[in-house]
Formats: sequence, C-alpha cells, structure tokens
Amino acid sequence: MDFSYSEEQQMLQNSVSKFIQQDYDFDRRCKLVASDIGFSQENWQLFAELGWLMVPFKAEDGGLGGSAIDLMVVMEEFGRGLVVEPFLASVVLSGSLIANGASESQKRELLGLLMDGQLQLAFAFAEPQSRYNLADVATTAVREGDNYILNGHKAVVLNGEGADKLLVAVRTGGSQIDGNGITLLLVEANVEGVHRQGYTTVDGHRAAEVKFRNVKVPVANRVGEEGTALPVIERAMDWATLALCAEAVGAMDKIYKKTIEYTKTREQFGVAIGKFQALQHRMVDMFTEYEQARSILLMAALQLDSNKGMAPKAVSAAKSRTGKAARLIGQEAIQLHGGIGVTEELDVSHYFKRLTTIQYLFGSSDFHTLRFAGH
Amino acid sequence: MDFSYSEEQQMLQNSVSKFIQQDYDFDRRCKLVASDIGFSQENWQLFAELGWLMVPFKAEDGGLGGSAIDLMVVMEEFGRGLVVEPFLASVVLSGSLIANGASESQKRELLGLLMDGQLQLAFAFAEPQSRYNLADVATTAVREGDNYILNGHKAVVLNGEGADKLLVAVRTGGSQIDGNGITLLLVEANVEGVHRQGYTTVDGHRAAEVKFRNVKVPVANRVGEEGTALPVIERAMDWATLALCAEAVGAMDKIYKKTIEYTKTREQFGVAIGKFQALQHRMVDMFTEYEQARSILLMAALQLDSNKGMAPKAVSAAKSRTGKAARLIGQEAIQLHGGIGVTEELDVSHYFKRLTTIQYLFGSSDFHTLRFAGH
Amino acid sequence: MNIDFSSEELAFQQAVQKFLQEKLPADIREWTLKEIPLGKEDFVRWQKILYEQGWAATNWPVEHGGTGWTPTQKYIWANECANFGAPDVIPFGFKMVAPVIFTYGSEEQKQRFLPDILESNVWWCQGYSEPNAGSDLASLKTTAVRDGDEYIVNGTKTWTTLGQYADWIFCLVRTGGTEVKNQAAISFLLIEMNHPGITVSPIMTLGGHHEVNEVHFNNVRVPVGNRIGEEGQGWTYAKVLLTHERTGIARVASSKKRLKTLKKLASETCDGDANLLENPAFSQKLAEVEIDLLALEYTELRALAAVSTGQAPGPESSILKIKGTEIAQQLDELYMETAGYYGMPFVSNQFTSDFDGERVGPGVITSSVPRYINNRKASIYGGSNEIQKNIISKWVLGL
Amino acid sequence: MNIDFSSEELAFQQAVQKFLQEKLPADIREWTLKEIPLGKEDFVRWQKILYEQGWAATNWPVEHGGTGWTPTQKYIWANECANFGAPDVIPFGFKMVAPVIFTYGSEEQKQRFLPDILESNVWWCQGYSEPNAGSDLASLKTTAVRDGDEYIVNGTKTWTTLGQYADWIFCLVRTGGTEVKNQAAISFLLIEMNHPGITVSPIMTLGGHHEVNEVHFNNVRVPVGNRIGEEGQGWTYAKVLLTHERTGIARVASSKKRLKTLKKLASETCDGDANLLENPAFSQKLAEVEIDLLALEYTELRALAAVSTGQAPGPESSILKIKGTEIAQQLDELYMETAGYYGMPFVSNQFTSDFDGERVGPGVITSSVPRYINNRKASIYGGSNEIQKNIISKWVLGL
Repeated sequence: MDFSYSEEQQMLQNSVSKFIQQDYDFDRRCKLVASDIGFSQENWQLFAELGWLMVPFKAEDGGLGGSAIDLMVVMEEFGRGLVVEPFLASVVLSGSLIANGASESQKRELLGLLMDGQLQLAFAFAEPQSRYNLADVATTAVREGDNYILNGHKAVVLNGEGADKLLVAVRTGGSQIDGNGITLLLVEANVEGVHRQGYTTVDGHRAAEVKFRNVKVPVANRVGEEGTALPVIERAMDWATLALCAEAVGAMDKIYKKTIEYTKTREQFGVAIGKFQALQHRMVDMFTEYEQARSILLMAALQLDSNKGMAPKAVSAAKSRTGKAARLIGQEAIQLHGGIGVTEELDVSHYFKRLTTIQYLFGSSDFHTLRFAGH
Repeated sequence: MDFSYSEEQQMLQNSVSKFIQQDYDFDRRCKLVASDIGFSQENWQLFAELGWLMVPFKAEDGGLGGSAIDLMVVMEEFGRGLVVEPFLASVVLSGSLIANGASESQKRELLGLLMDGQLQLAFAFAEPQSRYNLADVATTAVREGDNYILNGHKAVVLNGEGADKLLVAVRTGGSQIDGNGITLLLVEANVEGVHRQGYTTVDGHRAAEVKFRNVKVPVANRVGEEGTALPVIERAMDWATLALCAEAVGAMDKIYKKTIEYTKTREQFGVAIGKFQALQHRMVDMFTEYEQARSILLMAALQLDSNKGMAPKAVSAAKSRTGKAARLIGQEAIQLHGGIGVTEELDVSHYFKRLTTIQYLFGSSDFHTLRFAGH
Repeated sequence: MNIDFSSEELAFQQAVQKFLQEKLPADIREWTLKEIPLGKEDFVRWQKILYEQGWAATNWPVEHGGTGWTPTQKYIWANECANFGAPDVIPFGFKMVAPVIFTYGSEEQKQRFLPDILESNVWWCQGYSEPNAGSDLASLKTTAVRDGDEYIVNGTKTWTTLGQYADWIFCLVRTGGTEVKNQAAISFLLIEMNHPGITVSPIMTLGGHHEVNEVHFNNVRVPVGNRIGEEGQGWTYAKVLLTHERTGIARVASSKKRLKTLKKLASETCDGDANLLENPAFSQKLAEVEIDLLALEYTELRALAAVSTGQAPGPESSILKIKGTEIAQQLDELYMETAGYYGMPFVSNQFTSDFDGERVGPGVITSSVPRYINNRKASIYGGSNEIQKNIISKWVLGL
Repeated sequence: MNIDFSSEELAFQQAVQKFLQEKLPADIREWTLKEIPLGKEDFVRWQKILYEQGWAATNWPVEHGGTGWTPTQKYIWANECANFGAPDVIPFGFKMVAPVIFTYGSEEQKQRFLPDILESNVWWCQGYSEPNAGSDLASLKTTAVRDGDEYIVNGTKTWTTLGQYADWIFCLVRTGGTEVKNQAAISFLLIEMNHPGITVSPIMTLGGHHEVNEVHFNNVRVPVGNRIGEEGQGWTYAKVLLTHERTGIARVASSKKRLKTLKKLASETCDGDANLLENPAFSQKLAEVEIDLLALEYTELRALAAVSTGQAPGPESSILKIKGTEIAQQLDELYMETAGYYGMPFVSNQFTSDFDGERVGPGVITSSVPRYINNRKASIYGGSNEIQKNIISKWVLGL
C-alpha cells in the first residue's frame, strides 16, 4: 500500500491548480457560461497543449497512462474552479468508449484528434424513460444494406450541441430493457435527420435533446460488435462517475472552507457567527463529510487502478457517499451564508448548483447504494 | 372538529396522574421489577377499583365506552410512570380479542373477571420465524373430535408467565403465511403440554417462551369461527399499537423535560451545559420530535374513534413516527446526561430502555412506514 | 374530542368548493397547479374576486371586513384552495401591515388604508431587513429624522419581496437615537413608493428569479401622519405580530397538495419495468415525509384550537415554521429525484404562457431543480430556522 | 499510489494467519466472535501468548520490545485479528501508561514498569475522570500533598474501566495549588492498588454490566519516585498522548467483522417469504453503513500513511473517534432490528460458558438490545463526541 502522489502527479496537480487560480476566476467563468458555446475554445486548446486531454488514455493509445489517480487529480482541480469546458463529456466519457470499444483504425482516426482538442464528442445514452438504467434503450437502429437506420430520442446529452460527432447507444436486438442487443454507433452531428435542441443546464454546462429521424449511419461507423456494447458503456460510465466524484470533492473542499472563512467575518448580534457553537458543530459535520468523501473517492480510484474486478462496486460506493456529502455540504454552505447565499452574485451559490446536479448525474445516491448492495 | 378533553377525560387523566406521582416513584418501580411476579397485585386491584381496567371496553360490554382517546389518556400517564403492570398485554391486547372476537357467552364469562382484575390474559402471536407478520403462523391445531391438538412455539409472549389463560393464534388451514386459516384458541395456562419459560425483558417487563406439545383444547374454547381470526387480531394489534404509542409519548414527555432540567444544573467548564448553543438546538429537536409524536398520536386516536376505515393506516403512521421520535429523544437524553446516563441508578436510563423496546414492539418504524405506504 | 366536521362545516366546505369552481379563473388555476409564478395582474384579479365574495380577509376582525371564520373554517378554506389550485393571497397587505393598522393605528389611518387593502387597490411590500442585518433585525440603520410635520428617511432595505410592484412600503426606521441596538428608537412608518427619492433595484436569486429587491431611500419626506402608533414603539408592534398570527405559516395545505401531485408524477415516471412510486427506497422516503406532514397538520390544528379557545398559542406553535420549511424542502428534493436527468435543463421561461419555443422535458417537473435551489430561502428568510431554534430554546424551553 | 500489498506484506499476512490458527485458544476465540465479555484470566492468557511471539506491543519502539511494524503491517494485524476472532489487547498498560513511561519516564522507571506490562504480569487501570468532572478533565480535585519522599493522595476517580482487576492505577492528581482549573498544578502518578487506603466500588451500567468503577483514595501514601516526569507537567503528558497514538481509535477492523457477522445473521433471519437481507429498507441501511465504514477505513489509512512519513496526523485523523463510534452504534441498531422480538428477553448470563439453563432465542443476537444500550457509552467516554467537535472546531477549523 502506498498513499503518496508520484512526482508526475504532483506536477500535474500544480499545473492544473495554477491555471484555475490564475486564469479561471469566478467572473471569467460567468462570462463563459453566458457565451454562445458556453466555454472557451482557447482554454480547450490550452488543455490540449498542456496534455490534460491525454490524461484518461493509455500510453499505447498515445495517452499519459490513463490512471484513475491522475484523472482524480485533474477533476478535483476542475471542481475547485467549476470548469465548464466539456472535459468530462467529450474526453472522459466518450473517450473511454472509443479507447475500449473501437477498432484500431477507429482509434487512430479519432483519439489523436480528441487529444489535440480538434474533435468534440458527446455520448447519447439517456432517454426520456430510461432514468439511470443503462440497459433501457428504446432508440432503434435497423440494418439496411451497409447502413443502419436510426430513430429515437436521446435526452439531456451532455455537450450534445457542441459535439462534432455523437456516440449513440442504440437497440439492434432484444427488448427495451434487455442488456444484450445494445450497439454503439458513431454519428456525424450535422447529417440529415439529426435534430439537436441545445440548452444551458442548471449548473452552467450545456446539453441537448437529440432526436433521430431515419438517420442513415454507415455500418463502418459502428463501434464494437453489434449488440455487445453494454459492458463498454458500463466501464465508461464507471470512469466518468469516478471523475464526477472527484469534481464534487474539489467543489466541496472549496465551499466548506469558504463557508468557514465567511463565518469568521460575518457578524450578527455583535459577534462573528463562527463563534456560535451550534454553527461550529455543523461546520465540523461539513468537514467530516468532506473527509469521508475524499476517502471513498481515493478508495474507488485505487480500485480502478488495481483492477481486481471491484471497480463497479467501488465506484457505486463512491457515488453514493459523495452524493450524500455534496447534499449536506451544499445545503449547509447556503444556509450558513444566509440571504446572500441564495443570490446569483455569490460564487458559493454556483458551487451549490453544480453539487446539486452532481447528486443525480449518472445515478442518485439511492441508485448507487442499491447497485453496491447488488440489487 | 373538537380538540378539547371532555370532563370525564380530564377526571380520568387526573386520577391516573395522581396515582403515578404519589404511589409509583422510581424506587418502588425498581422493587416491583425485581419482585417475583414483576408487578404489584395491589396496584392491579386498585386499577380495577378505579375502573381503569374498564377503559378499553364498550358500555354494552360493561366498560367505560372504549374510546381511543380515553385509552390514550391512561397510557400516556402509564408512560410517564413506566408502569410495569400488564395492562397493555392483558387488558388492551387480549381484551380486544375477546370483546371483538368472542361469543356473547364467552364475553360474559371472561370480560367481567378481566375488568375486576381477577383474570390475567396473554396473547401468544409471535413465533421465532414470524417477525412482525401476523399472518406468519406455524403453530398448528388439528381437530380431533371435540378437541384441537395444539403444537408449536410462541415467542416472547408478553405477560405469558403471569397469565391464567392464553389466547393463541394457531393455524387450522392454509400455508404458513396465509391470511386465511388462522384460528384463535383460549388455552388454560396450566394444562398438560404447555411449557412456559418466563423471563424479564430488557425494559423490566415480563414475557415468556411458550411451547405447546400435543395440548388438548376443547373446541368450545375456540374464539370466533375457525380460520377467520386474522381481522380480529389485526384490529386488536392496532389498538394495542396505539396504546403503545401513547405510552411512548408519555415517557418521551418525561425524559425530554428531565434532560432540559438536568442541563440547567449540570456544570462543565464553569457553565451550565444548557447554555451551550449546540446542545440547546439539539434539545429543540427533542422538543420538536415530542410535539410531532404527540400530534400523530392524537391523529391516530381520533381516526380510531371516527371509525372511517382509516384506522390501520393512521396507526401505522403513528407507530412509524413515534418510533423515530423515541429513538432520537432516548439517545439524546442519554448522550446529554453523559456518563451518569449509562448507569442503572438514573431513572432516565430506564425510560431509554423502554423507549428502545417500544421502537420494535408490534413492528419497527420501517415496517409501519411500508404498511402505511400500502406495500 | 373528535375529528369529524359538523353539518355546518360540511355545508361551508361545499360552498367553498362551489365558489372556487365558479369563480377561479382557469388560467390562474392552471399556473398555480403547475407552480408557475403569477404576475401582479393575476394576483389582483383573483383578490378582487375574493373581495366581491367577502372572503378576502380571513384573518381580520369582522368590523373591518374580515370573515370572522372559526379555525375549522380557515382549515377548510386553506385545504380547498390548495387542492383546487387557488393562489394564496399576497400577505404583505392582508396579513402583515393590516393587522398593525387595525391593532395600533388611529381611526383616521384605519379609514384611509384598510379599505384599499381589502379591495386590493394598493400593493404593499415589507421594509424590515437591511443589508448586513440578516436575522439581527434590531440592528437596522435606516433613519427617519423629524423635520416639522415630516420625517426625512435615508437608508436601504433589502430582501423586499415583489417590491417592484409595490405602491406602498411599511418600514421599521430609526427615529431619534441613532446608536444601533436601541430598540426603543425604532418606529413604524408607511411610505408611498412613487416618491422620487426611492429607487428599487432587483436582486437576482439562484433559480434565476427576480422576486426580491433592494429599496433605497434618499431624503424621502414622509408625513408624520404616516407613522403608526407611538414614536419608538415600532419594534414592539412588529414583534407582537411576528408571534401573533401563525395560521398558514407551516404551509400545510400547500405541502399536502404538492405531495399529492408528486405521487401522481412519480406513478407516471418509468423506473425499469415498474414506476418510480413502486421503487422501495423512493416510496419509503415519500411515506416518511407524508407521515411527518400529517403530524404537522395536527400540530397546526392543535395550535389553532388553542387560539380559538382564547388561549395563547401553545409551545407546539413555535415549531410550525421550522417543520413547515423542512417538509417543503424535502418535497423539493423528491421532485428533483423524480425528474432524474430532466432536472438538468434550465429553460427558465419555458412554462410561462407566452413561451412559443419547443419545450424541453416531460413538463413542469423539469423546473424542479431551480425550484429546489430557489426554495432554500424558505429556511433563511423571515427569521432563519437557527433564529427560530434560539427563540424556542429561550422562550419555550427556558434554556 | 496503489492499494495492493507487496510480497513482503503478503508474506506477513500469511504469517499472522498461521500464528492465529495455531496459537489463539479456541474458547477465547468463540467468546470473542460471539461478543461475550472475557474475564481477566482470558485476556492475560492471550496477551502472554502474544508476548511469547514478540507481538504484544504493536505501538512501542523496538528498543522497549515493540514490534516496530509499518502502518500496513498494523492494518493487516488488526484486520486478521478481528476476522479470526482474537480479542484486542487491554489498552491501559500497552497503549495508555506505557507510552507515558517510555516518553517521559526515567530510565529506572522504564526498567521497573515496562517489562511487566510487556509480559502482562501487571494489570493497569486509568485514573483520569472524577465525579462531576465529566469531559472537563482539567477540573480534577484529587490531591497529592507532598510529605517528605511521599505524596499523600486523597480523592475519588470514576469510570475506571476494569479497575476491579487492576494491580496498578495511573492517575492525574493535583500537586500544589488546589485552586481548581490550574492545569500547571497537575502531576502524573503511578499508584499500587493493594494500598489499604484504596477502595474500589462497582458502577452498574445500563446493560447490567459491571465494567466501570469508582476508586476512592483515603490518605494513600505514594513514593515520589512513582511520579512520572516533572511535578505539574502531568496535564501536558496526558494531552500529548491523547492526540498522539490514534491507531485503532476508529475500531474499523472490529466494525468490519461485526458487519460481516450481521450480514450472515440477517441472511438467516426469516422475513415473510424471503430473508431480512433481501428486505429493501434493511439492506439499504446496511449498505449505507458499509459504505461509510469503507470510507472511514480509508480515512484511517490516510492518517496512518501521514504519520508513517513522519508528518503529524492530518486533520482527517480528528474525525476517527466520532465516525468510529457513530458507525459502531449504527451497527448496534441494525443488530437490534435483526433480532426483532428476540431483542426483548434479558437473560444476562445465558451466553457465559457456565450457564446451564435453557437458552432463550436464536443465539447471541438475543443480547443485541443490552449491547446497544451499553454501547451508548462509546460516544460519551474518552472525550464525548461533543468535546471532539469542539476540539476540531477550534484546532482544525480555527473557529
């Protein structure tokens, strides 16, 4: 057992953290959220140059090794900065599908562009009825000669409007919630029949409703064998969920400390409210939740790297526990800030929004608790 | 709607409350718990003379009217005094089975004696495997001429050792967890084949394991028709559960107030600990739980009397909510008393024990929450 | 004790139902049921209908035009309104300033102000909180300096709900002694908003709503006749009222209705091969909130019963605000959970009547996250729940 | 970073397993697994076996006979012991007084006391708490008045765990200045229990156990040579140690084992036509505790790793006691829930080896309620969780 960062990991952390502190303050982020595409192309190129887009990928795929600890390091800092660039949706989630599901030629074609920041991807999996069940796929793809004909509605596709290509989970066989018969197709975002309705999400990110009406997709654009995509999807989702937990831990670190600092200066009845014991004990609870979340995140990352088959259980434990911590810390941060806490002008409020959506993204705490328990 | 006690109800409350305050202090109760039979025959006769044993019964059965509010009034005071006399097991629970399930002749024979304090009953329903499922009955009764032959094991029979007669839920048909095929038999406690192993319970009451080996029970001792006992049992259990909730509310009232008083006098670091805001807010939570429990109890009692078919749902709501309040108030009362709170010498500790067993008796909060939700 | 309605009460219930069916405008009903914020015109339209019926002021004495209803009648009214989809009356006029006026105001002031409130001719807002004062109301800094027959008011009020619509504002101001904390130097003033020295600036809250405002006073001249009661007694008047009328503070009727709607939505939400209402974890959480709400309903009924028999509200009434907001916020969370991925989209105006774009998601459930976020204020505004606990600890538990 | 054991660590793990299988007495193992309290003789028997193996003092420096294990080795040891059913070493000698002696004691004191602790020849108990002192340790009143080469000790210590077995007690006493609160007047004394002026009276705790005692000192003469370090420095010594060795304070290994046992018991418990482990509400609560415990295990590992790299224990270590006791108490409740009606019987001695009556219930689960009740002390003793929160608030959060 070893719990210390490698030199490379420390350097990685320093570089991301330096960027967040120097180039990603709250006002700039607000401008990005309000901008047309909702993030900064400049930043994205910088991420590519600094090699951050290579972090999730193995060396043989041209990446930095693809360790879960590395990914954790980057996402924690992104959490501290509430980064809105589509790293999670495009690089972590979609990238994993390519890296683990695609053919060598597809990898050669796509991964390089992805890591260079020239390609934006999105993974369309959820549907209006599916909730968190990855096997619930009603979108159909019917084989017609060398094409699939694609029909259906994908809901809340992260980065769905900005993506150049969409990875779409479709049903090519089996019943609607059958684990078998799910296939991954790579769809050009701008081809005929693809209708994208983009919007801002509550947390300042971007997503889209994507509807497919008789969309022709060449069989060559299938990622992996027909009907066997679920394991690849589940693996990608586990890594994305770990990344999300790391982002949450970074965001929680930021606001529980901001809350403590605020209560040291904010006076009521002539005293700093941080002197009120009832509030002190509640901030100790925030601190405790944060430390427990950081611990379970570390456990899950180590299990992913240790690769002993415990990963799915470990990730669900992390998401379940992190979600609870995010809820308590977010709610208490607002409550302890009082009136100012519910205004748009306070940065803490925006961390709260992101922590709230993270509670439910990729599965609620209850969902992952039951998955952990094996139900 | 009317939320005020009638004059009779106020008189009833005064008389029970007077008895508790004057004749049922903590030391006397400890002596009773340590005594052979575990309660006072004298008190029991007094209860009879004062008419308290008539409270659960209708006027036409010779009782005081059998209103749930009256029962609530008595049990709340019993809760304040931690009364160990077997009122709940013998009069409320078993009495209800007789009053609602027995023939007129059986009623004539038994109810008078019960209300005079000359007859002690116990209801044997739970079995080692049954948990809270009243339909789970493995104890069998096979018809042989004018007798039933009874075999089985009844678990934790309240007042089982002290009872003169046992009301036993037996299976005369259907499978082990079938709602139909359950029959009530009245069994003389001292006949051959009845083996009773009595013991004290954690909360200072008495119970027994009762085993039946080929026990002969005359068909005439059957209470109600064969195989149709479940509704009568469920009704009796609902009334007993309401009574138990009322006892819990009385006990909670006592210890949340004792805790507040203790923190006003107990000093740490030179101040009364009641001045520590963190503890103040926790005592406010105890108070809030108490008021919510009192309210849900009132709701359930009114529904039982209003008799609009809402009773089972209402009683389950009350037991679920009261159990939660009992847990928080009991645990906090001990925690705020500190070291002394975990010693035998402190009365609060004994209220805590009773509130703990009440959490699970007749069904845990989870069990009743699901029953309320209709699962 | 009994829980059943008398024949008179049943008749009253039917009359209320009939009135709502006949008189509540369909559009107002639809938006209320969907929890879409109403505009000023909608509120006024409905409140004038109530005035016609004589049911506008449920908490006023009869001599000023109140209904004089019993607690049971108020209970029936609140539940029928919530159930059918009638919006609550805006409280600032009817429930906040009017009681101060009819309790402490002069005859002339009653004549002048109460009828316009009753008829909803005038929109009132509240000027209590100030920047940095937070829950520590008494530390307010807005000054009213006497100059002949007028006060000259300077300062800033904040968290002024719907102040952008207001014709009048009632304020706590510091007359005489400017040394902060001196509660005996606080007076209760009524100020007309159209004065050039008054500017209203919006505060955007988390859900992206414009509900609250800052109101700035720059040498605003107010006739002394607009002061209620004695100079320096304003704090007492405000306090008495804070602890006086508690009906509805727990929002039980509204939470009951929201819970009912939530059950329907959950039963229509797929969850694997079942629906969400059949999900054990979800249905248990829902049942626990429903049970706690049922308890709170009886806590409120106990408080109402006590008041109606002339007693002061019992200790139980002090928990109404804390539990009421806790339960409302737990419902917010269950709504979010029901929305699942559809809690993410933020299309703020898509449920307003004039939205002509393509709506996202299965319906208003899609706005459950903004609502949850916006409603965190419930446990902060109007005396934070921490303040409530301090008050209970001191005044009820004697700690 | 990685979580895998090195080949050396794997070899050590096997050695530990082999040792436990060969050397742990069957009776001690059975009672430990059933959570039946052991007697003095049982503890001593096991600890002497550990001494033979050289594994008695896992937290001592090597030069005094400690194992000098790495954090990972300590982690392996704790988990294997809990899993296999080996009891914890009684801490008063090994973990509480010994570190004071080898850190602050004289050479002569080290020679005199440490070997007997290592060999378990002497049973120690702790004399810190006093009646009415509660968590406010520094307010202690027991006096030690200097008289030539001796102190004359008078006063009462309480909550003295297993003091009925003790040969020696280590005490904080007030030397010099009797004015309470003066921490500079507190010294650290070692006192032999067989002194005629010492009487031990039992305190019966809720579960009906005799674990703790009051120890009364009546003119007990103690040689000055039994004082550790400087006069007036006792408070400092005690404090340093309270914040020093935190291994095992979270009782993670024991909770992991109890959770494993609980799962087995629940899977053997009928629940309608399924078993309790399949009950959604129960299995969710169980999973939530299991997840929280998993997090706590890594919090402890992070703390151990920090210490091993020579750093002071990080802030995370301060939550070990609070979370550890909370989780242990949550497990107590799940045990009670599993017992159902069989939580009620109270047959206190039915699981001792010498019980010859007819046992009630399906096994040791029948004692789950007394254990729950008795274990409420976990959040009170050794610095209540409220005190822990005050400490974290002040020293970690800087509030």
